[in-house]
Amino acid sequence: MYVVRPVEIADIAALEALAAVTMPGVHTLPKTRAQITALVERSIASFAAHVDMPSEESYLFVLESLADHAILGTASIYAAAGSNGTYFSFRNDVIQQVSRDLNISHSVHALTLCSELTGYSQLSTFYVDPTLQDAPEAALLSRARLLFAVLAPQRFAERFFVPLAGITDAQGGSPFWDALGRKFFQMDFLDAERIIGGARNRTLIVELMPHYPVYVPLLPGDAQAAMGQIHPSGELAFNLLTAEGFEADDYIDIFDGGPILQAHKHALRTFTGALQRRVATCPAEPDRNRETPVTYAIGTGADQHFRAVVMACAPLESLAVVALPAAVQAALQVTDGDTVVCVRL
Amino acid sequence: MYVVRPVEIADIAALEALAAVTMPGVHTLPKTRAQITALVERSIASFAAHVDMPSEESYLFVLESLADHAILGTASIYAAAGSNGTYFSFRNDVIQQVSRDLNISHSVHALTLCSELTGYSQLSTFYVDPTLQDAPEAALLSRARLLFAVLAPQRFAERFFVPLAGITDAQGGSPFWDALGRKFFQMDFLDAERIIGGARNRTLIVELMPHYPVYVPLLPGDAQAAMGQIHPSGELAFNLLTAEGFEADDYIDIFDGGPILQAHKHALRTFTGALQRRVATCPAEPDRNRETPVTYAIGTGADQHFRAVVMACAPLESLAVVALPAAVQAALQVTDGDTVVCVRL
Amino acid sequence: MLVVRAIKASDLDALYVMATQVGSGMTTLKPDMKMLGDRVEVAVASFAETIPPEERDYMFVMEDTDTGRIAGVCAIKSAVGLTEPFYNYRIGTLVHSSRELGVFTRMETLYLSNDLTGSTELCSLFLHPDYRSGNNGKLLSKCRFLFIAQFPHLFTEKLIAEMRGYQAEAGRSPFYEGLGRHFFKMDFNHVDELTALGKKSFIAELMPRQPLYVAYLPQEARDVIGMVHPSTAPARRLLEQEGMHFEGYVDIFDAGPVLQARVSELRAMRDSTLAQIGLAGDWDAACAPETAPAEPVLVSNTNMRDFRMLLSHAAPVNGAIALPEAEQKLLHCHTGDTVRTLSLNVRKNPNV
Amino acid sequence: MLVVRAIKASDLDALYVMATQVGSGMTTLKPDMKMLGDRVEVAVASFAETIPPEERDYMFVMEDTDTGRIAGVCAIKSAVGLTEPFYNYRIGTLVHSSRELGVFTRMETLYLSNDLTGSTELCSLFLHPDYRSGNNGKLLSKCRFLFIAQFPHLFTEKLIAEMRGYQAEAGRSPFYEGLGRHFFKMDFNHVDELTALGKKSFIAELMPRQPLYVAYLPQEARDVIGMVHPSTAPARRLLEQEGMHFEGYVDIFDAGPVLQARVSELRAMRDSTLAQIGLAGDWDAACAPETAPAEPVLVSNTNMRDFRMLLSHAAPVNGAIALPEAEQKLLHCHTGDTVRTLSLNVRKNPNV
Repeated sequence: MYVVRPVEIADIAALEALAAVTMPGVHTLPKTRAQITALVERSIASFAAHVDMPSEESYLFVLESLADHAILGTASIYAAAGSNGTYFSFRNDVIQQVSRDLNISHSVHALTLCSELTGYSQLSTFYVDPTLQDAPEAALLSRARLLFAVLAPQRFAERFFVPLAGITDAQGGSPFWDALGRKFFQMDFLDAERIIGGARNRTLIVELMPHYPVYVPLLPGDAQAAMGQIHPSGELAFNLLTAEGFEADDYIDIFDGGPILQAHKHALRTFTGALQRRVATCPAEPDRNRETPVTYAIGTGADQHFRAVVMACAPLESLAVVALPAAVQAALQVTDGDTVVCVRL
Repeated sequence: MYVVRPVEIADIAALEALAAVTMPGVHTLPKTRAQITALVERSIASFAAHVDMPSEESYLFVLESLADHAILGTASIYAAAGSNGTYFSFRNDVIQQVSRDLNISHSVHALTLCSELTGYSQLSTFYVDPTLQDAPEAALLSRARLLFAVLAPQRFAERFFVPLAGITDAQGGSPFWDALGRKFFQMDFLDAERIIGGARNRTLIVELMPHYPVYVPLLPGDAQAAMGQIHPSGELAFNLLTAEGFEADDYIDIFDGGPILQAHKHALRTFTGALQRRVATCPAEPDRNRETPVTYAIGTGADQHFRAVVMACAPLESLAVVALPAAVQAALQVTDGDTVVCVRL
Repeated sequence: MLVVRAIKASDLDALYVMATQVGSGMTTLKPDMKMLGDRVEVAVASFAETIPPEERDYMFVMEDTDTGRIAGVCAIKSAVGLTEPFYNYRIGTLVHSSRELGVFTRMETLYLSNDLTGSTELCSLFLHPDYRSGNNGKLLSKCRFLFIAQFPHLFTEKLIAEMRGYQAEAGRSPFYEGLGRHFFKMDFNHVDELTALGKKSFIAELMPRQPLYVAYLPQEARDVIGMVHPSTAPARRLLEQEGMHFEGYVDIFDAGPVLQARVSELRAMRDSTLAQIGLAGDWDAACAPETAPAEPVLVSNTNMRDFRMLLSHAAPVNGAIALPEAEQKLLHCHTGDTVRTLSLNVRKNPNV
Repeated sequence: MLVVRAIKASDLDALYVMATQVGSGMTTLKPDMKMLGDRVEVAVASFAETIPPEERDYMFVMEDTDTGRIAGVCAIKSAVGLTEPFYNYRIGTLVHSSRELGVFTRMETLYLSNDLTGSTELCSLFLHPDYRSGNNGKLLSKCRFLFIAQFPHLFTEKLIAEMRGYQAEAGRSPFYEGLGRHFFKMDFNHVDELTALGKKSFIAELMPRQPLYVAYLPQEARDVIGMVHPSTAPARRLLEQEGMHFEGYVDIFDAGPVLQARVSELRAMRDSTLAQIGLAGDWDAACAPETAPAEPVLVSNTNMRDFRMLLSHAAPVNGAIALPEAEQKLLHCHTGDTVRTLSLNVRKNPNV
């Protein structure tokens, strides 16, 4: 069995190993031990904090195999993007050009630098071991962040977004960057990402990036083609997120043109489908004959005690309790009569 | 008992009487018999049409008292706003102004003429007799449009919006208009509304309205105060719609600055809470002792046979059937074994 | 001899014949009898001063007095853009700099503007190929400056002239291909025709209205911004000699430059002088600065309704000009009348 | 007598004393020893031509040779905005028209721009109150045009001068109150101080970047766009006489006008002449145009490193000027040397 739980100091070494795996794009784990340690400490402080309004908290989760205590994945969420500044993105705008005399009406697609995503909660790093790519645990890890938000709504915004890495070529170049950012930054894509540290909230973005809409038809073909395209490594995340209810068409990244998925929490399945149920103890091998079992993500805890696991059981819609085997109760650190939140995976 | 149903030719006289009641704002019933007739005919054609993609259809509903067949309210919905043009609105933008050296960061509020609501389904006219203002039938009438959209999703867009009339003074003047539209149109608010016929999809809007964002701090105080404010007559509609899940902060009307509420259908309670249930016949007086009864809007029919009523009954969540008294079945024109859609009011 | 004079109603047929020779590229002189007739009517009313100054359109023809043939045409429109929006792109500069990164980027931008609304426009210059020799082109083009110097109160301070933009092979406009085509989805020629039909402002509705960085355009389009069609280069030089300059406004379709001047800074305003027809006094003549014997001089009468101008070799000396009898006749002038004179060619200050 | 000359390192103390008299409003001349010292150093290097042309800052002082006292200062900055963005609002026009409604609305717009980046700037003009009489102000302001005419190759074609904008009672700027204050939320004086500290570009980051309709501003703010402070009106007139014009650029804070000129169109470029010091020939003298006996003339030497200029009453006649011995001395010139001359006052063409 696997559990998703808040990161702990003891996980630092394991995270370092994960970070060594190539992860493209802007929202990955840092590479140095010092940076990882800072990240873990910030997460621990965030889980421990008493939060009234989402701010600079950043929550980091790990996926642990209970069999051997191996860390097989990690995912994070920022309480409020750009909280110490502004989160910049390009908004996909449609500008209407109408000529009545010529009876022509064009919709022109344009990109506008905007700060609308500032203050949204931001799903960030997501990495799961290749052996689990197709397992329900991948979905659990991605979903766990939102489950935590269901359990601790005051820690998060009403809206969520996720930037996914855009496409780059074999040399790490980005056709979108070459057509846009390069003209203002006068440097290569990777150099710019290095300097800015993957951030999207820096003053220098206001200083350098265009303040006027970029008319898409004027961009070279390869840059247009790259808009909203995900790096192949992000496909799993993309599929999980769109299934969750995230929408991909409204914003793209200002650097590589990668998609930014976003949604109001009311549009997310984890929120709309979350069932709160009392825990009941059940036999280790529950009776599965009654109804076709359903796979659930089950979570509990609104702070550092947050835990989430996957479990198949009969549909819970018409039940007031959920029967959890002892092992699951142990993994979740709950007992008879406690409350858990369950979402169909 | 009251039923909401598609308008019929026979309702024209009743609508004319309703139109005589003062209804402020841009999305009201037309005043002349010819215009009302055209509207009714268009609605009848729309309900009868086989629709693959929402387009120029416009659906008009009436609230009928089954006791005396009086028409006590009306509400409409357009399949796709601006379908023969573009639906213009002001988007509420936040423009980020940052000065690192001065360590100042301002969020400046600006209004941008946009066409993003084009193609959304638009809830329009809503009027209910004052005697029913506080009755569940008011909510039923408002809700019925969305219930119809649940039953006939292919007829509507994924997103919905509702413009509500903004505030005007005793002389019919609009402080928002005086600060903005007047400078470009060079005429009074009411004259402009008359000329444009309440439409928001006309080429002359592109010709005359500003193409650049309007910085809100530069508007006079009374115009700023009018932004997003509803005309007192729209309060009922506003409350019903926000309870439904509509959000009011993103767009305002380009003429009077009134709020435009909008939402993705996944965020609307009618969509997320709709339960599809088989009809079962029940005694005229159902046993209400088992559980606290809940008030439901119950609807059926994806075309001209659409009907919706209000009914209180035990919670339906864990039931596969809904027991309907004969009178309700008659009002809905359904019978044992038919399917209806039920939403908590 | 050649005289430039105010157009008359009776010139319409000759004007039409000339318009058939113009070919594409000049949108204000198309062989359309209705359009030309309307225009001549406005021009005649302009010289007669029966319509308000801002509606006037002063049209001049160059007549070969030996044959009575019309050899060329040109015009001054009092004010553009007062009934229909007059669009240009204005080239501006935006600097993007970040001290943190040590980046200082100077970007050219295009702004869709109606800034030139109300300006006086020089336009519709056409010289018949048979007459393209000697100083004829100069005479025809520069006559307008002398007219303005004579009647400056009739014009706004801002004077403009739109120059035909650069075209590559087969009339292809690299600027249009790089910008306009994305928004019109039609051929440049079609756009050009619509423009000729007076539909320019409606086309402009389809152009991007937000400021546009020039760096977004392909190199080929950037290269031709403000460049004239090769055949227009001589006409451009003539206007520049008179004090008109490219100040950053270009045509929205082909990026041809708009030349501009303040009327008060025109060479004709600074240097043209009035002179009485007659012989100069001995002393004046003796002190006259030495000039090349055949230095040509533009000479016009001072009569609005019957404005006439020619090129003379008589030089004005201290307020007098010994204009030959034949030239006096062509100007409808007599001894003792006042004429306005301006050296045809520019004399540069040798001290800078 | 008064002579204007290139500044020297030894003028620093006197410059500082003068700066203490300037008061608020001139941001480029503050009594700050470090800033002034740096500036004088650059100026000395500029005249010595030891720094690249675009980095130069030619600073001139007016010296009272009777007392050795410094009576005034002025400067020419070779190029603005090359290390830090140089912001202005540009006033443009947008027409909104609908034939259907019969509406034709001409709207003025403000565009935040860096268009003047790289221009040569006239700045830092200050004349000590004790010397504000006669032609002293003209001499001090106009010396710069003579310098430019002598060394035009050192300057860009675009010349600008920022004029102090209109202020109401107690230094209140109606334009700032109507626009800037909404975006800065601080007093105009504070903004002014920051500007003096060279923070102008950072303040500009807070200004609205999107084009802005002037009609959005309160009437009081609209009224003062392009208006100078009353005390600056005479300085403005002097520059306009030399060919500088308000072309629609204003200060982003107080909307004071920027005057602009093309260097090649300056009166000094057109009309200044070189002359050899010495007596004119008889014949030349006899033919000299009659001028008022005391028509003052600006006369400078032609020496970059030791540029000196004064006001003389000797008139150049056909390439010669009979400059009095004392004035020759002040210009560090001798008989036979070449000087540049320009009439102090503008002679308007009487014929237009």
